[in-house]
Amino acid sequence: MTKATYLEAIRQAQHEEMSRDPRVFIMGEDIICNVFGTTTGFVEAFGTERVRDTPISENGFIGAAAGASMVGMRPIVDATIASFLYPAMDQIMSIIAKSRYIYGGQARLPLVIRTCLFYGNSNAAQHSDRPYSMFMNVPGLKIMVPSNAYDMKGMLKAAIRDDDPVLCFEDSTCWTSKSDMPDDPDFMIPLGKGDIKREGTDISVIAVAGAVPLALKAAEVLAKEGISIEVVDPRSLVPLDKALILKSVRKTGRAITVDPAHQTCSAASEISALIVEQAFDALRGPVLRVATADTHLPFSPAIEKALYPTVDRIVTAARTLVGTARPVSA
Amino acid sequence: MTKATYLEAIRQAQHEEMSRDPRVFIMGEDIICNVFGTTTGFVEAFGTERVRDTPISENGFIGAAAGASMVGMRPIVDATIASFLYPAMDQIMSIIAKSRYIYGGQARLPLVIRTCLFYGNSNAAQHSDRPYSMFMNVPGLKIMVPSNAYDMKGMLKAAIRDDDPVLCFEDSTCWTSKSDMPDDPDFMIPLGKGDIKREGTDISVIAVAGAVPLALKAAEVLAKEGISIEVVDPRSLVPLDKALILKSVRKTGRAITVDPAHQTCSAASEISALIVEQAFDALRGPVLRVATADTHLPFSPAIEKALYPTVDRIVTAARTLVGTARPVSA
Amino acid sequence: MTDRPNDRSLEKYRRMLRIRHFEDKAEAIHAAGEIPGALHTYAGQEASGVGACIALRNDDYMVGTHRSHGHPIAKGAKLRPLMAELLGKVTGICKGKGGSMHLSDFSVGSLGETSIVGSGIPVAAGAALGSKLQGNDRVALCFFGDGATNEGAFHEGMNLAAVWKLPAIFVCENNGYAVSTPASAAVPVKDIAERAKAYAMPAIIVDGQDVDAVEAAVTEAVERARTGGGPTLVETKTYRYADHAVNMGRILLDRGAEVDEWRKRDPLTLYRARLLEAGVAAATLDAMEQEVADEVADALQFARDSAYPEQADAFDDVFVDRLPIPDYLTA
Amino acid sequence: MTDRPNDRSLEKYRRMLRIRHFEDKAEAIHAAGEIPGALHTYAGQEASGVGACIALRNDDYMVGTHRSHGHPIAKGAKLRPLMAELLGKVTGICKGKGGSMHLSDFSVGSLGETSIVGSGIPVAAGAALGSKLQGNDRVALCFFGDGATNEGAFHEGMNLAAVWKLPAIFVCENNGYAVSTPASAAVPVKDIAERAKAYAMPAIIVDGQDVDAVEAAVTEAVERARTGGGPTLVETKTYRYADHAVNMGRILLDRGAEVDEWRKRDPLTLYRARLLEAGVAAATLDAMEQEVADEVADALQFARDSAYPEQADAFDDVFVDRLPIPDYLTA
Ligand SMILES: Cc1ncc(C[n+]2csc(CCOP(=O)(O)OP(=O)(O)O)c2C)c(N)n1
Ligand SMILES: Cc1ncc(C[n+]2csc(CCOP(=O)(O)OP(=O)(O)O)c2C)c(N)n1
Ligand SMILES: [Mg+2]
Ligand SMILES: [Mg+2]
Repeated sequence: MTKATYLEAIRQAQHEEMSRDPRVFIMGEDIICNVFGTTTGFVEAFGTERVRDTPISENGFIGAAAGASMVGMRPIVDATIASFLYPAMDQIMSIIAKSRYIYGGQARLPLVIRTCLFYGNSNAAQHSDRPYSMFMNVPGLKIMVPSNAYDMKGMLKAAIRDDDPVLCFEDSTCWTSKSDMPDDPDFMIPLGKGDIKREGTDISVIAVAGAVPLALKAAEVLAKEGISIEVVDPRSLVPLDKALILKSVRKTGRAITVDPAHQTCSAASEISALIVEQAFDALRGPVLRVATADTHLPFSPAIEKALYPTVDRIVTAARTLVGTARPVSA
Repeated sequence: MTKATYLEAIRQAQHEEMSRDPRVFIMGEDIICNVFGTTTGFVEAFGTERVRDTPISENGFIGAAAGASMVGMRPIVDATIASFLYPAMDQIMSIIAKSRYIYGGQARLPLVIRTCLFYGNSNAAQHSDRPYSMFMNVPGLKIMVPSNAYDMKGMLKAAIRDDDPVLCFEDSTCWTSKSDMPDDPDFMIPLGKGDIKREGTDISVIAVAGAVPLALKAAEVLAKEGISIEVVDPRSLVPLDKALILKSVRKTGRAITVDPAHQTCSAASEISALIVEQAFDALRGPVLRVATADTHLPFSPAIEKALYPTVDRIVTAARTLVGTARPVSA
Repeated sequence: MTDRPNDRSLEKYRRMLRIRHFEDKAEAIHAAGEIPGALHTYAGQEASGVGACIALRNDDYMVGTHRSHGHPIAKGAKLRPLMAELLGKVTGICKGKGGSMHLSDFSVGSLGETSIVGSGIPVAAGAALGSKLQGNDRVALCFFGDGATNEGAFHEGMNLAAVWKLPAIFVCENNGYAVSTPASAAVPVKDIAERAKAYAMPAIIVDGQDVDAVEAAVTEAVERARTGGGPTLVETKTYRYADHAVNMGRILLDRGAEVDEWRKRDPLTLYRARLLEAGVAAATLDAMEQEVADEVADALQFARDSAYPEQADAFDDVFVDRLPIPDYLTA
Repeated sequence: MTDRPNDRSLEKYRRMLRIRHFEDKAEAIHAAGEIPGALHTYAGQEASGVGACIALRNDDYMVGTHRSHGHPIAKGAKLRPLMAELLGKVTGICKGKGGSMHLSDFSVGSLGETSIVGSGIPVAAGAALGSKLQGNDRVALCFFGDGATNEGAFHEGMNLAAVWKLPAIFVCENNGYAVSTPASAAVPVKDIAERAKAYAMPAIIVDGQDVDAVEAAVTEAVERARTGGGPTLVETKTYRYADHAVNMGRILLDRGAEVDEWRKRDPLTLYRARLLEAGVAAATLDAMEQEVADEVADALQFARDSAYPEQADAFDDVFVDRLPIPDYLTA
């Protein structure tokens, strides 16, 4: 057991799986120079055939990952920043999500597209997208949104071994957070299994990606006020661990969904809709959403930060829900 | 007052606005040959400069619409089928939705992107997308989903005169439905104003696009059983007439959201989440969703049709909600 | 070219016949309502598909388009599962989920016929990359139309193949039109082959009505690819007889006498004449035609006798594991 | 070329100086934490931007990239709103919403500096289409890098401009790298200019360190565009001195002595020598340099004195009408 950061967990998962399985290779823009540190030492270990810098052509190389996967390879694509998935949307939506289906199961597409949720650091609207919900609306793509290094490593290893396409969204606000790492080379966390990150009895807070650490901090604040928060981390959005979410809400009777994405048509909205549809009888109050305001993310740090979910906003929502709303502490 | 179909309404709206304003022009693939009948006679009326066939390059010509709009033109893009928006996602998401914002209001992008929701007719998964919800998740795009010819004409004219970018989703299941058309050349329905398509007292059915006619039929069936349905048609998804939806639900105390799109992260989910968040106190039961099953649309008509919302499914949901569930009639 | 008619020549003729007969039948039953959805026929372009695919090994890869009937047949696919697919039957090559635009038979190396214009090109580059990484010598061939070369996917796929020297062959079937838009109105170069220069890629222009010529051109490209020389763009100048899709209620584009002009150079007629000239007996060819007609009739019978998929099948093949079926479909 | 130094020559030098000084200051205060986010500097490429923009009329259009400081200054933008933007102030050219990657000043015809690689190219084609439809003679010039030419957006924008003969000028600033990736590893042709052949578009290769040469090349292209002759691709061979972005904590790519080699052909040094040679007094140039330094100091002071935007401003400029502000921000 040694500690590792979220970024290091990505590196380890990739390194271990590339060592284990020669069909696994990685490609993306500037991964040899290794901008974020998730491929350190890879060229030395695996050579430039299996560690490939690509031309700037997201639709081209993500489509090439699809083709390579169809003939027995297991590509990992590093698509850097989630906003760069838009140019590749055609291959993701029409080819990767649908090929297995339209060909009646003749194709398998074991590939992983990794990309980072790059927000909160004055990179302005064109670089700050958190677009996982749009991929949830189309069947055929598994989607993981781990919130800590441990989950990242276990899930990414599972994703690389998965026979279906997986989108891995890496929250940059979690990059430096650390976990203890198991030594087991087969350590894996299956996609589709959520995790109770903290048990509680009064309110279920279902939080996505970088919102999980915020929810945990909010839970601490609220504990001091006698409000007991259960923090539910779905970890993957497709498949979604509906049973875990519903069980928690049935226990607490109250729910808040927290999501760093824009609120409208977010994962938070989907989970709210699920709860009211399937656990209405257990609900003691509205399902509140704490998500990013439906405006673009501005460059100026003076006005960017407050648009995202914060500990305070979760605390306020929780107090409202248990009927103890008070002025928010600064 | 003369009757016109939904497709004819599109043609009329475009024709009137192009006649009225020389800045309006239209482009798209094969619009001169006029595949669906929405540009009949346009070349004769407006010439090939203003009625332009494009190379097959959705990102290119949708981006060109953005550029043309920035210099004072008012382009209408006919993007044929909604699945063809994916190749253009980069321009739609990063340029069209965000340019006004990232340049601090220096840009205006008065453009309309029209595209059809082409489903239910054995065109298989790559041609059957109904992807409006993914555009709802990104600020900066107005989105209209009219359900009848009257709304189509009034809203499309408003969209063409709007100074913001508008996506117009045209439900192919509504193509042949007819409405009486006002003669007023300035007949317009503002985006952001929903419509009560039928008043009722027991359940609010909030239906999107082609689901509205289904909801109206279901309401008739249910009326015979003494269940009174209010059919709410938001007509545009951005801006969304939240006040109208919430008012209806506060009146009836029950809600069903109906949407031809895949259920997960759909407009139906968003509206459910809105209702449970803001009208929980008025709710007498769960908010049910009737949407398309979260699988791809298969070619075979034997198994495609049942995946979409149907009158029966709405009827069943309504009966469940009022606690009178009975076997569904065939 | 075919001085001594051999099995290979006859096989080319047989595959072209198969495509033609298969589609004639499909068009007829589509008109009668037996095939749902749109039907984009390949009639007129058979030499392009067959000439290209015959230059491939069985284990080479091929990726195609919405105009998907000709390519898999050219690559050697059996007709029964293709016809069953058109009818939406569970015995179809795609279990009835793909239909007319997706007649892809993976068992013959056909990795997809995709109905989004241009979208097969990156996929083919990726299959070629797979071969390269696996160190085998399989090549990947991709068909697409003139219209598709205007898509960004074309550019990115070509560029990737060129910069990585992938074993890929890009076959542009230039039939002069994209739906109703003439290539001259959408492609600023006279020959699509010019576009290879943007990637320092060799290019060959070939008469797409001459199956031997196409075979020769593609063979050259395949050899280059197989021996590490990288990709080639092959432009086949060809023509589709029918409107963009058949039985649409109206004709999208009236091409007038042009169609008749092209019919004079029908690939099957041309090749039959060449075979006869080379000494093949007319009776041999007639018999072959009858065999093919029987094959098609058999395929149709098979398709008609087959069952439709069950509702639950709609939830299979999204992922490797079947999805749960929603309550409303089980109740 | 500049036999008789005129106002125009001096203006070119002034604009290059403005870019250099503006960025030197920006880099320093970025290092000190006064500018948030990433800073992509243009130092080394000034002759490319200024030579191209000086060939335009004031009312012509220009579209740029993430490397956005040089282009608007070259087109004539005032420095105060640009510097204020870098600091995220409400007086910034984008009201603090865009930042370093988006220093676009619409008042000088700059229609966007976009940080998604390649995405400006279709926009520029569209602006050119606007001119054509309006029947005016404004042209649209688009800057982009070598790396951007691998994007589908490049292909589609170029194709559209070519097939519609739009009044557009595409200026590829080939600085040899995309982040850490050398052009040779991503672009299979030696010269980007080759790519124009795919669109039957004329192309010019020019020394990007020589502002007069760039001006001449772009002037030729502008004249063609303005008189209905359609688009041109101009490739400026240039170099950026800094790493992809500055102050990143580590160097992404060590280019060794290459940087020093290029510095020997610094565009400002070269042009100063040419002006001196042509008879301009050193004192004139020194005075100009001082003026520019003062301008930059003034711009920084202005930026520092300016207020940050208010939270409510985050909801303005999504649409023409301001959005409502959510409760949690008003409470
Ligand atoms: C991305 C995309 N845009 C538009 C269409 C509609 N469409 C289908 S086929 C076609 C024409 C294709 O022309 P070409 O590539 O020349 O192939 P051909 O049909 O001539 O074989 C078009 C525009 C599509 N399927 N996909
Ligand atoms: C679509 C997209 N992919 C990747 C990036 C990340 N990125 C920013 S600049 C850049 C390199 C651009 O290279 P080039 O076009 O040569 O311009 P230069 O930076 O050299 O001026 C990359 C890869 C991006 N911003 N957008
Ligand atoms: Mg064609
Ligand atoms: Mg560069």
